[in-house]
Amino acid sequence: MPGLEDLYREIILDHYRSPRNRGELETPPAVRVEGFNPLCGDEIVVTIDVQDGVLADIKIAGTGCSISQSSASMMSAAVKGKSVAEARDLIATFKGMMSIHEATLPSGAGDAGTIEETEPEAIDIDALGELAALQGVVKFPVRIKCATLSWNTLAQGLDEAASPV
Amino acid sequence: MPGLEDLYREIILDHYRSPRNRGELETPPAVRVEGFNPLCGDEIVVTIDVQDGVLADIKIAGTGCSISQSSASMMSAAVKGKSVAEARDLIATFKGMMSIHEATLPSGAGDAGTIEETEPEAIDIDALGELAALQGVVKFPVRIKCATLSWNTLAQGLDEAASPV
Amino acid sequence: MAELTGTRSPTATLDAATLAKDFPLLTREIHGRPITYLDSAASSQRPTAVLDAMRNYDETTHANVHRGVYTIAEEATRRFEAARTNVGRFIGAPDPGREVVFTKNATEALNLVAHTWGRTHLGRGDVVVLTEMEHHANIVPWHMLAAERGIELRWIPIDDDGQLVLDDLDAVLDGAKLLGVTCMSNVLGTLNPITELAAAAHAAGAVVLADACQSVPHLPTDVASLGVDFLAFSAHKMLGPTGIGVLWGREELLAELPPFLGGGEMILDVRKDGFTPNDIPWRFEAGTPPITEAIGLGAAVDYLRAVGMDAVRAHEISLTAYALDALNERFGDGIRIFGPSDAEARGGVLSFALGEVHPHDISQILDQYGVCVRAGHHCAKPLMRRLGVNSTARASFALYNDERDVDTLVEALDEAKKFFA
Amino acid sequence: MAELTGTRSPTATLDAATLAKDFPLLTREIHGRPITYLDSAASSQRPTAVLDAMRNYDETTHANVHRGVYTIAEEATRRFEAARTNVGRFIGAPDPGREVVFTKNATEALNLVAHTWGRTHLGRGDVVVLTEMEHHANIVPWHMLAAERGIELRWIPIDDDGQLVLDDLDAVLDGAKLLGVTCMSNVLGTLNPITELAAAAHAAGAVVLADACQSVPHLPTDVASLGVDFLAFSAHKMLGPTGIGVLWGREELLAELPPFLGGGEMILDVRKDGFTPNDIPWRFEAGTPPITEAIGLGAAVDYLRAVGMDAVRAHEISLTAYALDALNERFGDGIRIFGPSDAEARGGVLSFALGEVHPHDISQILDQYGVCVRAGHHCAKPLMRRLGVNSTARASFALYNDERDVDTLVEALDEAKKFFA
Ligand SMILES: Cc1ncc(COP(=O)(O)O)c(C=O)c1O
Ligand SMILES: Cc1ncc(COP(=O)(O)O)c(C=O)c1O
Repeated sequence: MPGLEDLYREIILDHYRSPRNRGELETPPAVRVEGFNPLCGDEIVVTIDVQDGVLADIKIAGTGCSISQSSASMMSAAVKGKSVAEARDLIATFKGMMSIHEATLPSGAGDAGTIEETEPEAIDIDALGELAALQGVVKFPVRIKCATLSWNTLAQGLDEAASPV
Repeated sequence: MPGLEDLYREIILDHYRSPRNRGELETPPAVRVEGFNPLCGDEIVVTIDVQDGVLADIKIAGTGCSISQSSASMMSAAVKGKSVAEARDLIATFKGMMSIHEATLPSGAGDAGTIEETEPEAIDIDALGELAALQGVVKFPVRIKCATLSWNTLAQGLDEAASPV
Repeated sequence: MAELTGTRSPTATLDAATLAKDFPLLTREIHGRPITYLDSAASSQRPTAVLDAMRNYDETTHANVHRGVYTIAEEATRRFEAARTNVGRFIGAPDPGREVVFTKNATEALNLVAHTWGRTHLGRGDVVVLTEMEHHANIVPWHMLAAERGIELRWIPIDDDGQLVLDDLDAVLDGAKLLGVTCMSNVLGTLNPITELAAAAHAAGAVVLADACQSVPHLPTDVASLGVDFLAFSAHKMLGPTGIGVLWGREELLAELPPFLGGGEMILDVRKDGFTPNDIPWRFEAGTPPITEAIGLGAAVDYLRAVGMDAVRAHEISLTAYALDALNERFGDGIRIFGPSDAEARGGVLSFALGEVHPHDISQILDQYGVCVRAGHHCAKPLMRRLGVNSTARASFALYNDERDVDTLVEALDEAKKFFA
Repeated sequence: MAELTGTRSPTATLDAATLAKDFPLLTREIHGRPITYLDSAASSQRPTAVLDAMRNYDETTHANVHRGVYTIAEEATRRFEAARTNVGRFIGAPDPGREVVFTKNATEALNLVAHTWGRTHLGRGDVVVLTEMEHHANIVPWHMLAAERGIELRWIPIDDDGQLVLDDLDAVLDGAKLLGVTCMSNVLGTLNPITELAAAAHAAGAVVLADACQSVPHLPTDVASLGVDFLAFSAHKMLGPTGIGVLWGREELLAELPPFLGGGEMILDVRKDGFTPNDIPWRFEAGTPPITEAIGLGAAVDYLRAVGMDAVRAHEISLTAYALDALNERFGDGIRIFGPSDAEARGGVLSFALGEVHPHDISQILDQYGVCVRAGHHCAKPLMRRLGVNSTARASFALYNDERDVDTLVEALDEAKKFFA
């Protein structure tokens, strides 16, 4: 789609059309967390199975747009089998890539359209692998929440899995 | 004052400088009513002595601007000794003269400054005597409330005097 | 619903392409294409006449209202109060100078009723009836009151054509103290039978609060013949500015209500130990009101009146019919259009699901073609749940849209569909 | 109070006559004379830069905010949120994006605190401390809460110089839950020692709500160094548009407050049986916000920042000193000027009594000379009672006024005095 190459990279569309790790794990033993995007009403369900500090399994359910679905799918593929610590690092790195616009609202300056663009901080894009394809989303601020939805939900799930039952 | 001849007629200034029937009657037997103008905080006190359907005496106290003070003074002179029915007629006539702008807000038409001026209805200006001098106030809508303050207060006093104690 | 001035004929017409020239934003290009603005249900664009009226006020007349003796303060007050009367007449208010309350938006108008009327008339167990198609603005204030004082909410359901189910109306209204109902759904386009509902509510002893956000901009409105007690709407959806909404209320009802917010303008007297509230409508307008915005709303009303609300309505029916046909023809079973299938039974708001393509993605792709449609829950989450979706894409029309806009929409949707196939 | 950007030097200057050219209304004639606008404390005029910013937004970018994926909706959202951040920085907000709530005016901002903080923290017998010089906007909301839940109001008195009497401050604050205080009196011009008051209030366990309507437009403001918890002001007094005000609140305090009005934008979820409120600041912004107005306020802040708030303050001190001298010299005992006699201790607001001439008559006569001054109680009736008057005449300055305006005022007052002698 001309003009939208940055947003709809081929790999994103691939994950959207063929989502990985789709479904729900049985709870318990798995932990189940729901996340939702108030903007569009989309809901995502992340179930994770944490064993001995390792994210042994993860599944994704719920509905969403291409960005939220593919981000969730890529995330699941990236964290599955990783240690919880590694997963948390990845979440931080991914949110770092996205937060440039999420957190930093257009700054100071005028109202008259002259809105400063903040340059992305140095983040370890290499660590993200194919997730780096989602980088283009930052140019579409409204969609950032779509991309981060599953990640925020996973973070919450890891917290819950860590806390004594 | 150039431009304000209509507002500050000589007779108005005269009543302002030498207000008639100034003071308060003893209550009872007199009825005492207070009126106030929320715009400027001015307060007027009207005391009236009604006997056998006649407004035997009236006095005015309180503070106010030249328009409210002179209107009250002229009113007191005009109604003193009149029957209650005559006083009520005069109130109606006076308020008729004033209400053109007080009641009829600038009508319909545009917001863009093209505000219709409603022509005064036929009222019996002659019946008003020197009170007709206050006619110019209608050109200064904000001041209309100043001019009518004492009249509304008197009307309320007549109502109270009429109701069984 | 009878209208007051302007073109009266039900066959009145307007030329959208000519009117569109009055709206500066519509000359803008998006991604190199002319803009196709189809989101007027969220907020409309403003004609130059409205922008000029506000600018003229700001440049020649501005002063705070209601307090000044000097020339521009008096002029400002007159223009502000003239706007009030003008707006009141536009909706057929019997006493426009007293019954029109300026608020910051329709949401504040609805909250005003919940706070003032609600707090004086509703106690534990009292029933407020809403419809399943209400906007959050006519739901959340009642939820807040329910949490505070234990009132009960009842819901009039909708059928699969997006119409209110009125079979059990008397039972639903039984014992109700208030009916809150939207004149026109901002999602389904459904035009509700307000006159009938108001009569039934009154028979049950309930007062009627109508949310007219979507109807006042698009249909002739006459509060007297609607028979409602309160009516709320927003200027920014009717060619006017942001920052101002309207609550109309029947004089007898307004006159007995306590104040809402406290401050200047709404008082007659303030002492250390209490205060005396002002007369209506100022009792409900604490602080400096949206003055420039009232001037703008007045100008918007003038513009709409000059075009003629019958002509607006006729135009939007025909455009909606055209759009329904075009979408159904092009996408067949591939599109689900929510709300009444008959264009006459609805306003120019088309929410739809296009196969599996997510509304966000639809809107994003359409934007590449300069087409602005909204994607989301449209502040009607209970309705979304009823429809079984999280969100919809929504195209909505105003008097400046024409059939070419619909054609552009259809082509762009086709591209979106292909892209995500 | 340290300021952020712009001219910092305390000896910074501005050229009022040059700045005045930026304000279209100031070219107007009244009764054949150039206007002398001395009512900025009621509402200021707006420079072309502000009007242009709003017009530019309306003509190129308008769409409803926070809900749209398409280009202009996103641009509108960015410009709107950029204005929020901009305003927050202007007052030194530590977290401008989260701590600045847009309201319809300062009055709504003050009511918002009474409704949300007040209703969750105040019960029967709890004490709210106000000052005798508060504007009705910071009195009536507390009266309303007193009537609703039996709180007690205590008053910090003023002395004959128009200063707060702070001798018994600790006793007055003892047991208080909230101190509501104006940064600068809109009648007396008195600048209150906010930092000191806030420290004392905090020591007593009270939170501090500052009414900054008259200070933010005229002095550098830094919420951190003031030490207050909430701060309210209005755009229309600071070269911005009507229809928008600001509540700034400390992040921790705002974050724990319940919502105010209910509707779109302030929710995360709405169900038939309840709702989940949104994060701050949007939790407090129900419905479509004043978007164009926020853009205008942002531009006003840019304008003030470019001139430099230190320069504004320095200019207004010198103009006030000049006016005090000129009035005292001309009228001697014939004039009673309320408030502090030292120009450094006050803002550019001069309320006075001119012999026996009633303020209405003063204002009316002055208008013939093109001079706009306000006459009335200035929404401060408890203060009027303390001063022993029903009303005052009030001249107030902004950055576009200069000594010639004062000269014109003095001459016109002389005429008024003669006329009513
Ligand atoms: C000190 C003070 N507080 C509050 C207000 C109320 O401001 P607004 O009318 O814009 O809400 C004003 C202005 O009228 C004021 O001067
Ligand atoms: C039906 C309906 N009601 C209420 C509202 C709320 O209007 P506003 O956001 O202007 O307060 C809207 C628009 O968003 C609406 O469409």
